[in-house]
Amino acid sequence: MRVIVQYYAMLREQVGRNEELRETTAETVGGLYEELARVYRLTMPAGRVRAAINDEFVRWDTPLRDGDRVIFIPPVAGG
Amino acid sequence: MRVIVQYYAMLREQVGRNEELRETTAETVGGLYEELARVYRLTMPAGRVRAAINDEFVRWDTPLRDGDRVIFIPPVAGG
Amino acid sequence: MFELSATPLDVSALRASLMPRAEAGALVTFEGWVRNESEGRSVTALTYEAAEELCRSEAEKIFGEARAKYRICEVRVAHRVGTLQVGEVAVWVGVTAPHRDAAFGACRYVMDELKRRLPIWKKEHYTGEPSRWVGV
Amino acid sequence: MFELSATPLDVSALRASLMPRAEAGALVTFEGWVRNESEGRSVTALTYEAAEELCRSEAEKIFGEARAKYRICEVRVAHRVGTLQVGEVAVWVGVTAPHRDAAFGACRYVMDELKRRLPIWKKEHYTGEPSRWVGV
Repeated sequence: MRVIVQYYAMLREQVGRNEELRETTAETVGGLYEELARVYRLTMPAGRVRAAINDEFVRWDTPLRDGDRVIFIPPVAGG
Repeated sequence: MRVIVQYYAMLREQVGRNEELRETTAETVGGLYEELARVYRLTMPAGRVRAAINDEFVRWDTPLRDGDRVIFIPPVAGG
Repeated sequence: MFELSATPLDVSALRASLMPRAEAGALVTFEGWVRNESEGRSVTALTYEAAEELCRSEAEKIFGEARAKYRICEVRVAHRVGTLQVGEVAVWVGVTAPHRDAAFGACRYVMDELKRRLPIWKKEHYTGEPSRWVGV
Repeated sequence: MFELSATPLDVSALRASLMPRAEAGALVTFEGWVRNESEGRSVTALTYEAAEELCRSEAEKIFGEARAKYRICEVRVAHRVGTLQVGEVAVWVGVTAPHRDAAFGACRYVMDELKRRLPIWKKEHYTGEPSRWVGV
């Protein structure tokens, strides 16, 4: 399955890009984060990251589908 | 004793002027309001009026002194 | 700082007067506008009248209370007097603070106390009905 | 209405956009300014980054919640992205309502929820120390 992953802020800096088209065997959004954390040595624990699929916030156990656009959201600090 | 009395809003309209120099025998600010209410047929009950002497809010039983400047304050509605 | 103004309030200038302090991280402003309706009556205009010196001294007390309750930088209030048309700004309150909690709390406190305590009176003018002093 | 802006916010224009409705009697605005200090560190500048579409959809949800909780007329938010200097306006929230209770309540609610929920990140730049993503 292929998904688009978008990176922001600290994750963008650690991954070294804004976005990638990724071939994955992860079945859930949480599984995808584990995979990315391993590959890119991400320092942010999964428990502090939220996820969105196609611009909707989703739970960590949400199944991935081919073509999904996934955003991982480290702790926010607007305003 | 002579005091200056300043009138605002509804009281100003009922008295027909902004200010007067008044000779009074009233001993307290409350006594002065009673006198004015009688003379000018003021419709506002004393219980709904506050008073200030020389730009300080005072209690109704505050003694009057010669030369005091008294303001009677009907219910306010700023803002 | 408290002021009464017989001419329209310059909201941009009021805001700008609170800008320079670097430790301020939050500005909360309140504006009261003249509405076209009051308790079911159709309002055409308002007249405000104020006991000026007494307003000033009472406003300073309220500012002191706000400073004692909340950690704020600046507080400024401007209130109109005279006759205002629908849509005009009747009162402006601005509070700056290092953090938003204090700015919100103090702006609300100052506005509530001003409304309750300042010797300012409002006469509403209606269509087809005599004018009336509000709260009387 | 929610917007992200890469250029300085025009606060006068934002305020003016909320003006026309005659039933509005109260406007409460919140501005967040870039401070020169953060948790004891001396801040020289900030960089904001946002997940734009997700910000928009989340802001609309927050506006809907504010409308359900408070009787308001309009709500508008503008948030900066990019690099800001000390003293610049980072965020502006404006709420109009018939009465001040609702305007204060909704402005506070919207600001608190934006800060908690919008996917916006802030990097602080310091003198003599590496920059740092806040909250991380």
